[in-house]
Amino acid sequence: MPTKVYVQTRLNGEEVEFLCEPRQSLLEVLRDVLGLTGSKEGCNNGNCGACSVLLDGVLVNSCCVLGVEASGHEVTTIEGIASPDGLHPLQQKFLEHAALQCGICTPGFIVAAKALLDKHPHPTEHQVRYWLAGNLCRCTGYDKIIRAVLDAAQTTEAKV
Amino acid sequence: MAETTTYQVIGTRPIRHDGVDKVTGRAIYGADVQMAGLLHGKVLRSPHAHARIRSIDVSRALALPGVKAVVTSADLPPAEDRTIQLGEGAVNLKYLSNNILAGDKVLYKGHPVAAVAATSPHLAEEALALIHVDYEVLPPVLDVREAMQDSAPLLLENLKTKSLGQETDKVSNVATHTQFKSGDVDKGFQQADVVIEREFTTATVHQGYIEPHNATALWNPDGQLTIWESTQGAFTVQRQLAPVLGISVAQIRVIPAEIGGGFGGKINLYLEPIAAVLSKKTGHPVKVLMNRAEVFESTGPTPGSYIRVKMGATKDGRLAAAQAYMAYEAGGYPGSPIGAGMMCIFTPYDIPNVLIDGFDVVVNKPKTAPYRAPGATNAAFAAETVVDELCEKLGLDPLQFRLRNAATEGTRRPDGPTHPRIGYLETVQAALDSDHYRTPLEGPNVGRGVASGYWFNVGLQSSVSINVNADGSVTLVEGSTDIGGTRASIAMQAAEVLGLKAEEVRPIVADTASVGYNDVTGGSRTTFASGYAAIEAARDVVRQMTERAARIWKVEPPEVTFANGVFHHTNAADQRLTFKEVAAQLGRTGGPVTGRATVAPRGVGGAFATHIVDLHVDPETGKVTILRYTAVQDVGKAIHPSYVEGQMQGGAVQGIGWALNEEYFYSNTGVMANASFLDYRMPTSLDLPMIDTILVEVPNPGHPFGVRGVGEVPIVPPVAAIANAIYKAVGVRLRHSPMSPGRVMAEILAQGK
Amino acid sequence: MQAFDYAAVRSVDEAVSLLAQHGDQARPLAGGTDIIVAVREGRRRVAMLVDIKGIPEVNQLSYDPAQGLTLGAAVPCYRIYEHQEIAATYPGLIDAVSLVGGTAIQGRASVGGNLCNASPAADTTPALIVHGAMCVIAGPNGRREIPAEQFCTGPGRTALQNGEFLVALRMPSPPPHFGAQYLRFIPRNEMDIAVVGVGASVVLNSDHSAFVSGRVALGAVAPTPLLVETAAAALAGKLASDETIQQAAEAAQAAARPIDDMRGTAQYRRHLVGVLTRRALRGAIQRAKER
Amino acid sequence: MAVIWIPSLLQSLTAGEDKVVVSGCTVGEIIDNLEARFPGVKDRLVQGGEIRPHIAVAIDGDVSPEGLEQDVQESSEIHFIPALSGG
Repeated sequence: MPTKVYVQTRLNGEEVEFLCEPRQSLLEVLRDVLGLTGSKEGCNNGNCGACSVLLDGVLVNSCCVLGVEASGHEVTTIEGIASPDGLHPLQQKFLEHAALQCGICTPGFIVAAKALLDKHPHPTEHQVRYWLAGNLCRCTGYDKIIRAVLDAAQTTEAKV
Repeated sequence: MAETTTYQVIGTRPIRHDGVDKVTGRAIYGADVQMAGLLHGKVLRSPHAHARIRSIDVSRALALPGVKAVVTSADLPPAEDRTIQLGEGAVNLKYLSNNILAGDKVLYKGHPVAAVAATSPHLAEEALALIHVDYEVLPPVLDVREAMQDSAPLLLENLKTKSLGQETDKVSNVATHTQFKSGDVDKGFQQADVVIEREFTTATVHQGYIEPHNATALWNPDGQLTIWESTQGAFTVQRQLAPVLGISVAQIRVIPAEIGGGFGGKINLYLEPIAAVLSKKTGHPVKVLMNRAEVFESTGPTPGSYIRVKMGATKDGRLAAAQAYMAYEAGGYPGSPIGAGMMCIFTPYDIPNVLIDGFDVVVNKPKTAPYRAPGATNAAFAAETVVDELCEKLGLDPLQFRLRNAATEGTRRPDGPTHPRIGYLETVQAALDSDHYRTPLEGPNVGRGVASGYWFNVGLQSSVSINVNADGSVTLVEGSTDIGGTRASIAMQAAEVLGLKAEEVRPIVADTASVGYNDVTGGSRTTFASGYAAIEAARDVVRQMTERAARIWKVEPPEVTFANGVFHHTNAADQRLTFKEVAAQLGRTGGPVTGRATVAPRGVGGAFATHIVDLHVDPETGKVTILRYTAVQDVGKAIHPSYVEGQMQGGAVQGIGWALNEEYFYSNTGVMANASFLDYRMPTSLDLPMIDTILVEVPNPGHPFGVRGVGEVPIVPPVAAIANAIYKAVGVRLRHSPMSPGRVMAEILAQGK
Repeated sequence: MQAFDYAAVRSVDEAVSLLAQHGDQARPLAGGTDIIVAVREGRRRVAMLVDIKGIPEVNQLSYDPAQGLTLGAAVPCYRIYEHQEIAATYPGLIDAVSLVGGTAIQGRASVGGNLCNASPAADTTPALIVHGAMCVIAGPNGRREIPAEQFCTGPGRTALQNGEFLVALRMPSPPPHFGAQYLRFIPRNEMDIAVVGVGASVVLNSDHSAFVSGRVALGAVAPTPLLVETAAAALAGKLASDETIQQAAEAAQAAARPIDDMRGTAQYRRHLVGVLTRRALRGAIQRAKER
Repeated sequence: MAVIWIPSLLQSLTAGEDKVVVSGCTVGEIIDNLEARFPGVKDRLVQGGEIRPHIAVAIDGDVSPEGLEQDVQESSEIHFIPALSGG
């Protein structure tokens, strides 16, 4: 049996320790070792964005990162987006705009869109479409997703 | 009548009941299921497109530490060569079973051959490499027309062509021949002033749902089997599993998880029986997940096809005759959606003389599965581009031509029956009146195209029960898995009847042990049929609650009326009890109230759509850019308009992907070269504009609120509309789909010569 | 996915010794977006991945007009286009790093990794070539530098010897009146492998009427990214005219050795080389004028 | 009496007739009466006491789940069409 490696990381604001095999991706570790199944596997090769997470605040595909590479870094997943006082504006706007149908791509879109708004609080429609091009949605045709993100940008702005 | 009705809940846009779980990552999809002692399964798949299996040696795999079981088709009960009815259509048990785990032959690259259960998915995968399969490789046939030739390699040794109950003597790859005939096409073409005949081919494409297939099974020693998975139809899985595993339906409980898209592709059995027999052998729960490549190579696709269409019209712009020859690839086993394609190809029009011949043909590709209006998009690509050529020859605006020839109530469909009240004409008129169509399109290499589409929709069977809570809120128990917001659209229909807010109805998608039978979420039936059941169940609740109010007032039930959530005493106007007040007294008035309904509704209203697209073609590269898109559709009555728009936008965009870039690339040995989201090019957000929608509401008389299925028809027009727009932009007619840049460029260069 | 060992190193020497010890069974791990997927999909076998991201030098991203650009081999794409001065100075490189994968890939994937993956269609390699990039290689015998156009030796094959790895890329400060552009053709607008990629850079004379020099590099039309010397010759000293551009484009088409595959036929690719070379040269000229 | 639309592939059995008026209160009775006039028709439509797989019977345009037991009105139109569902 392959030996496991001890890893310490910060996950959604909490110190976390886990053991994993070097071949286990961060996505596998999140889902199968830590039980955070909000990040989804759609392609497992970096082409659908369903597994999007933030690594030290940077948007990455967790299927293309090894669990061991999280050592000493900070990971934020969809489970860490909402706060005790409620949903993140993106989550609220996705609901109001009906920007999800089956919902499997939604966590990835919300994490990716958060990374966008953190960097560009007032994106244009083209900026949103470019930034989210790595996140595939097969249900919505993207229309309502783009509108939700643009609307959330207004709201977030109002909040800050 | 429904037009004039004013509704409290229907037509509003409440936040879906399952929304928060889905935006916070809490919703549990099939792959998210965890349980103690869980083993992980992986499937060994054929590397060959066509081969005989001489032998399988699993001993080395079994010897690997951590491997708990290996199964092959020998672990499934012998499958009878017999066809059974399964709600959504007939299935041959032998074909069904052999597609799950190959018998003596593999019929496509990716065909399952064996499966392993181990303590980790990585171990299970390593074990697959230790299974030795001895194949006698056979030549594959990958194209429908080649497969129909006498010289073609034969896939199934006893397959003969069936045509309406009659069977040919000759074994071939042609499973069925179907024909629709009305009038006399030869006479019709003689009367026509303009006749156009064209040939079309379409590539194999996939539904492309983002969530791969999954199944987790626990087979207890007492023979009780539980399945957790993402499926469009838990009851269909249960019904198909029973004969495949040789156990009774009652022994099987299917617990549907949330589902990450289906579009028709999550109806057939794939992993469930494999997980089940692995669990039976190991005594552990076993989870089996597909990866993306397996999804492409072993599930889904909708047929590649060959279609020849001939249409004739008179000088005054009336269609005189239409003829089609349609051959669809079924994949390794019979069952392409050829019949559906035939039912849709000319149906938007009133044509006196029609002849349609359709052929279902097996080829060495994955067994096809339904895909959103299965078969209709291929058909519309052919018919709607020929219509466009007729309009050009006749000098008629393509929408005016459609107005003139549109099928309306009473028009006879090519398959025989007449149309009930339909809204096709209204969609064409709305397209003509739209800001999009009235705005001139200017600039070089840009073009505007239109096309229409039909999908018949289905009804099938649904069950709903509604439990009244003490505070007057209700719990709605349904069995239709929710792929696109149907919890909301079903709950809203019950809320409307009960005079409640949408939020006061809590819809639950139950498992096969907890609600009456429900057919699949498919055929655009869910908001129609399960909504119908919700209405009937709510009416049952009102009837029972009326009796309770009568009991409280000590009067006869007929003396009590119910409107807008309030009970009235007909003889004492001042006496009133709200739904909530009666609910609070259920315990004292006879106990809990549960409303129930099971329905198999008729009066399914067919759906029509007319789409408008503006696009630009790069004359140096052949690349098409969609500039503006408007989808017009008769939606009957929109229960939750946001999700109706979503269906129209999503369907249109799937059609755009189909038209421009999506296709299976096969090597000549039948190996798919692009089984990944990198090279199977579905549209990204950067490839699209906003998708405008125009909801035309022509209520369906077959539904209390006028609902028509809306999910499927929006994928029908786009491919044809885009082909027509490309012609307007650069003057070339594309007759192969997808119209990828290389193909468009080749046509442009050929035109230049 | 096969099992393998993982080692996170902190120094170049540590990396070199581990890589030398395991030979071709060990691979450096930078962004990982190629190697992790390749191993998972069985396209590459490894005994060990050596994570070089902990080495300060391979994370270095610095620019000054005298030294030019130093780009550590593990620097992810997003850091490059977010660096205003670099973005303004190396436009062809910026075009390329903005095209690699989606945003999430750009958050991880590095130019060094893209080069070492040695895909014929790699987007950043033609850009490196037209910017005159040098590859800084460390190995058991110390360090050496080679031009980017000599780094790839075949599909998936590089000039790296046993124990060697790419530490950084160096690009000279562009001269005045310099402009560059990288264009690729893909059927979609993102998330795709180049059917054809073309990088072009030009140095114009002071009144922008003629080419002092120019470079054209091609991707996806040969076993390795190609520097087209004949195109450079067609540009040097000639008028900045459509005729000159056309001659360079024809030289590029002649140099291309494309194949038929699912992404495009050889004929289509050759056609696209002409189209993209013209467009990239015009784009480079425009940028030279704006600078 | 109900009008039965004869599918083109069966018209060889009905001497080319495409519409036949037949008496009967259920689809089953009507098919039996049709068989009496045009021997061989029933076998093409019915198998083991049920409408054949892949065939659906439509009464006045509505596909009936009841098959042979389906009641038929005097004024009804009966069609035999492919059994289909959707995606």
